[in-house]
Amino acid sequence: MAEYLFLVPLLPLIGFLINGLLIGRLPRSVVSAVACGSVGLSLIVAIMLFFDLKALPADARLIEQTLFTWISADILHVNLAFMLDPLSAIMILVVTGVGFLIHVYSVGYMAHDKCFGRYFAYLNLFTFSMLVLVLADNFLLMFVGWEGVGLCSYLLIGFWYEKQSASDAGKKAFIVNRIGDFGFLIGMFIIFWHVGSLDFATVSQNAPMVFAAGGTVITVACLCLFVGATGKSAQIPLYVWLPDAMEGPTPVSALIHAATMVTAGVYMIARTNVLYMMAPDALMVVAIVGAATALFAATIGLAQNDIKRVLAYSTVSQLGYMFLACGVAAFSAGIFHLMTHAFFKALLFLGAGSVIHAMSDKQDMREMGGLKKHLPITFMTMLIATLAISGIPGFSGFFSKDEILWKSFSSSHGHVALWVLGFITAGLTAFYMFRLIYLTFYGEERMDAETKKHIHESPRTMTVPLMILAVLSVIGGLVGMPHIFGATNYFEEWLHPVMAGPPQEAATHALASAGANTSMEWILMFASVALVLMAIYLAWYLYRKNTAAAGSLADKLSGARTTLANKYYVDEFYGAVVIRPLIVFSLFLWKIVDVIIIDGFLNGLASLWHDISNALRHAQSGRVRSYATMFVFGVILVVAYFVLGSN
Amino acid sequence: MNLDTVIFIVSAVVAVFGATMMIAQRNPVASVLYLILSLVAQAVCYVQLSALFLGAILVVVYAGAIMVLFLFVIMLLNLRGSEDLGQPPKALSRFTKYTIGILMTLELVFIIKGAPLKAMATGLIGKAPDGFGSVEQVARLMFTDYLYPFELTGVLLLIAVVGAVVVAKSRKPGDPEETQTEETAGTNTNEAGS
Amino acid sequence: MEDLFLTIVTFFPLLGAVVLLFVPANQHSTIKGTSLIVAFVTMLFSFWIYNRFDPVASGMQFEVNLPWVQSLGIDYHLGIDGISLLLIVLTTVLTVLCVIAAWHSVTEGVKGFFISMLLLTTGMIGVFVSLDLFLFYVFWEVMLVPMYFLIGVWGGPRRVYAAIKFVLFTMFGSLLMLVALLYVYFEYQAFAGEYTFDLLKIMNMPLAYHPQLWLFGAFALAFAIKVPLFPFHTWLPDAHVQAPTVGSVILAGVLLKMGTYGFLRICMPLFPDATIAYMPYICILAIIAIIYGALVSMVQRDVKSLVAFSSVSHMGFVMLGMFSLNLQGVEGAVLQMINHGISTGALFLIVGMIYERRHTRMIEDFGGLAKVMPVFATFFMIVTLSSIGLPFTNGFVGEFLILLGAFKANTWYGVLASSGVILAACYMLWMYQRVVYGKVTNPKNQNLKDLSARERLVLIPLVVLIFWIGIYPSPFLNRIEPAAKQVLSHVGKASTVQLNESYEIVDVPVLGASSDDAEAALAELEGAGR
Amino acid sequence: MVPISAYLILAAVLFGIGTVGVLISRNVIVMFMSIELMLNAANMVLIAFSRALSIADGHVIVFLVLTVAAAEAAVGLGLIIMIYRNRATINIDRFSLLKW
Repeated sequence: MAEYLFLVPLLPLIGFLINGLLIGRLPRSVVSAVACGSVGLSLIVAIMLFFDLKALPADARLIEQTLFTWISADILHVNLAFMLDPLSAIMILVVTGVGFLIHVYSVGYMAHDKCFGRYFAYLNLFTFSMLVLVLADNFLLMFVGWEGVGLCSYLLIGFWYEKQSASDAGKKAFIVNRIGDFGFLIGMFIIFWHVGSLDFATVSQNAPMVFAAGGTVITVACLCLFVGATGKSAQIPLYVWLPDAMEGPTPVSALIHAATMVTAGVYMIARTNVLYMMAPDALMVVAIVGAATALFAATIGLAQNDIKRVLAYSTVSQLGYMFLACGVAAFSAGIFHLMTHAFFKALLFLGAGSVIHAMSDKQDMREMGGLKKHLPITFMTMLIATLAISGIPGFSGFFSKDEILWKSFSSSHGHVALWVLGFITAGLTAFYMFRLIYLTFYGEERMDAETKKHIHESPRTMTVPLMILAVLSVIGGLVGMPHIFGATNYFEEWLHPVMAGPPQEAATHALASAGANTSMEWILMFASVALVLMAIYLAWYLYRKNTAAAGSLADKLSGARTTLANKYYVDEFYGAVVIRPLIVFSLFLWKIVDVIIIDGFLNGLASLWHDISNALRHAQSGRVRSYATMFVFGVILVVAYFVLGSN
Repeated sequence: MNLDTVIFIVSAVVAVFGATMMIAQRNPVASVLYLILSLVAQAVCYVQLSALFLGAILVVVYAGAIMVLFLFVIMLLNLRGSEDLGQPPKALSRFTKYTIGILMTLELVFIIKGAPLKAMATGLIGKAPDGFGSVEQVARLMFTDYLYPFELTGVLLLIAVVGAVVVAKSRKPGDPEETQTEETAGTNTNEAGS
Repeated sequence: MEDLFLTIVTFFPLLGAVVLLFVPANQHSTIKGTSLIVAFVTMLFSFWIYNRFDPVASGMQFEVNLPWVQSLGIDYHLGIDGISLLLIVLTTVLTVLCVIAAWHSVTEGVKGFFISMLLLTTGMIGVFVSLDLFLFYVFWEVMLVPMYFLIGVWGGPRRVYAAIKFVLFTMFGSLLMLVALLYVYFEYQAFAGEYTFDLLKIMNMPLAYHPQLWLFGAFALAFAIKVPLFPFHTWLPDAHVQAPTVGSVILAGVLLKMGTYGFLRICMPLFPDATIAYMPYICILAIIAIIYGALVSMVQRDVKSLVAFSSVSHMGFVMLGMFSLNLQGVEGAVLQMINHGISTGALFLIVGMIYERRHTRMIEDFGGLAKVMPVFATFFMIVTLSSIGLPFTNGFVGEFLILLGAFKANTWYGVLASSGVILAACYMLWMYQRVVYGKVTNPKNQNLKDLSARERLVLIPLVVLIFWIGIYPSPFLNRIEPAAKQVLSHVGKASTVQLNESYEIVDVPVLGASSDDAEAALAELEGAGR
Repeated sequence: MVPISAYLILAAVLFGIGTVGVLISRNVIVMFMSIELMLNAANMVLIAFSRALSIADGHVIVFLVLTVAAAEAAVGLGLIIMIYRNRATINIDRFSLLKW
């Protein structure tokens, strides 16, 4: 089975080629069959490979396949090679699994769109790129996937290109991602010129010999890579593109901007955990940025009215959690949250898509309400996802989020302050998610009559994926139960071979204080559950029970509310500080430096000669007498020369 | 001061006077007459230098024929010194031109003064050999040593004749001026030929 | 037989041009057909050469060395290595595409146009195959003439200004080059006792440090103008904007490469110490070019001048790669030359295609073309992505290698130059968005025809190359590597001998580039070799 | 006895006057005559030297010069006539077609 590894990314690529080259010539049924089929087949191959991998002994779980040499120049030698290890196995399952469901969902969602073929071509291309990203066995190939998903994100956000805001958002996403990629590139350069290779295996193996642990070089390298991650995974300060990315079709938001692409940064950090473990300062930055982003985005999420934007900020916030986990060296917890998040956030987006579908493409929650009875399946599945994301015990989100919170508290890289940030965020998350639920599904129906007429539950192709994802959102967490429940954390165990884990000294420390910590872990768990429940109550009180109170509260906090609704004016800040000056500077370069100074200098030189010649040409008056005068004068000079010279 | 010197001084003064008046005149006819005066004075100097033949030629051909040709042309064109000659030149440019002319003369004089003329004939003109400058002597040289240049001069004259005819010929055959011009050209050649 | 290969491929277009002379000027289709056949056959010849080229061997191949003007030591010396090979193939391929692209766009002076094209091809190939400095110079100048006519006769409204500017700039540079060339010529006579312009012989002549600086400067100025490096670039936007589409394609695709090729072929092997001494300055200029070109592109209103300024930026990358003086950088630079020829050539073709339809190139006149011309939009997208260096397109491989090399040469070079990657995305995507996305606001755009079969035929080979080089660049890199090694070994080898001597020469008046700088660069170079 | 330098100086003065005549005259015919005067000044020098050296070759040359002068006068006057016919002026400043 191992030799078929290349099929996993190849199948979606074939789907893309078929749909892309024959765009507009295939009937919709064929298009959707090709698109879903290719991803479905890829999923099947991925599952088979997963079991192959599982059959191997824990230490030898690695399947590699080299296709050909891609770039080679002197000592640089980059292969087009894929690598399947426990980490990438999880990723391909998530990508193909969630991807497949979203493809299926899209068949229903996009049924009425004119550019059906183009949509699925892009979606397949995205799946391909994402699979390349996670299966790459070296940095450069990962970068290929990295930029590839960025491209698809660009194309899909700007899918409805006739809408100015959509194409703007696509461009913004791509450029912000490029800024991150810039960091990734630099990080790659540093690593290459020190290690002499870009292969993950070689780098992991040689890094301890080459880099001084905690040294400047490795810290800078890791920080550069992290800049890449902040771009792709929408962390402070490069998160600004993700909320705008909601201009794309909703399944795209679910697939790219919730479940898969945005988690690439987390994956990358987990993949290079060996390096990060050698750079504690970099890890600290990761943790702080992650925690800060989690809180920051969650506060913005409180005041958004667009259903997708709430989810977008929620995604940013949850990604912050994952980075927090990575930052405290709990990489497997980060990946675990990545997986559960993929399930429930994809579900939330698809649910939101279903709502938007029903609402004739309206996204403002203030115009919704009371949809519960109209969209029962959507409501149920979304409620499950909401419970999961809020961290209600038993649901998948609870296990992963709790693990992160606990690790941020207990890990040798952790800190109480980080835990506090994560803890508050958990409360905020529950609040804004239930606000969403209450505003959308409960209360009076605030939509206009025309919209109301068209409200209908989505077709089967859309609801079935919702239900499957709902199931996964519930049970997905069971593979990674905390130790205190007495269960085995299969997930952590599975990932153990590829994770560097905390340094030896810290691990023993953790073991020694295990007894003391168990009670602490229980306490923290209860605390967060209690906070979540309180937040849910508050949401219920403000948006269900006593909506007037919400209004008066909003009035009291109008300043804060405006700030939040305007996302802390970060976009405006970037616009004023980066973009405007850059454009003005460019104009200056063009109009002043290029046209006036450089070209002006050259043209000035030319016209100087022109003027000189112009002055001189008057000597050529055409008058015989002046010619004769000059001639005689010349004769005088020549004669004088000889006369005086002879003396 | 012997007679030679007196004759030389007189003829030199007349030659210079004639030349000066020639360029100072506005009326071209007067200019021509002054030039003839100057040429005749020069011919006297030639004779003084025992160039009898050339002195004669100068008077006959130059003062006689060529200058008459000039006069013909002036009359043909009906110039009376009242033609539009444009703006008189500015004082500065006039001054420059005089300066240049004077400079040129001074330079030549300077050369003459500095030249080792005393080495030959002690700077004075002694007695000329017998028959020097006679028609016979000049003719003998011309038809022996200088035969080819002489013949070439003949060719040159022929070319000049043809050239003058072509140049002065009117392009428009029906032009009434044409015949007149051709006549002039014809006169030219005749005169030059003689 | 092998000896004849290069001569054939060089002079076949010239032969075609001569044949065209005898075709009556009003038989347009005969003229076009003949030139297409000639261009196509030339391309086949170049493929044949590519096929017969030994990728492993280092040194020159298909060498021909015949005396030309024996008394002056001028030889008809041709030969190619991997670098010239790829550039020749690029030239012939672009020529074929240009002939097809010009099929309908040229309506007046058809005969002169195609004769110019073919002459230009001979000039360009000649530059790439010459191993004799004099021959090189001759081809270098020959090429100017047809280009002058292409811009000046078939160009836009300000074509005469642009053409004269182009010629004056280039002539100014080549004049200095000629002087330096003669200096080298006489210097070699003093060294070896024979007069020769043979590059391979002169390469082995040691030159003192100080004259090297001057000579390098003179050659470098000629080449830098052609590239064009930052302060000498102002002819380029004018020339591009005014040139006909085909002229722009050839100009950007091949002519600019002559400059960088000259650096590699002449400056670096001949003046190794000067190369090391100048390296920081040229790298800094290259970085300025990268960022400057990108920033200025961003605010252009004319698509063509945007692409022209982006050329400045891209060629900055090439210069940076070459002067990072390590294998990655040089290989990347050579590959990037090819890439730039393909992507920018394709961009100019695309701009030409909409220009033919709308007779405007102003960005604001467009918008929403994706709706009316989906195929066009797709090609445009692919080429745009290649231009901004997306992985699996050709641009990425070159840029990555260059940046990797530059980073090795100096960390800050790498970092600053990498920012050009961000800016490239900004200006290209912004332009793409304004031209292709959005609603069709201008009614004139409502009924535009999508690309015809002929136009697709022009673009498809380029798109294929874009992906080929992007995904499987090994055939190209393998051919570049021995040649790049050769160039670098010249710089490296000579400098170990020469630099130690040059310590004695303490005053370096030209630049104040102390030998310390050179030493540091040398140390880095050795590091790279290790 | 008149020293030879006296003749030479006379010739120089005549030549200078001729030069000034060419430079300041606006009338083509006068200009032409000035040139003739300069020619004759040169002839005077030839004759003076001939006499001083007692070699008659100078005379022959002067004779040739006179012939050339005649030819020149013929062609020159022909030109003047043509110019006058075309432009109706003999002002030399009007004939500035060769400028720039």
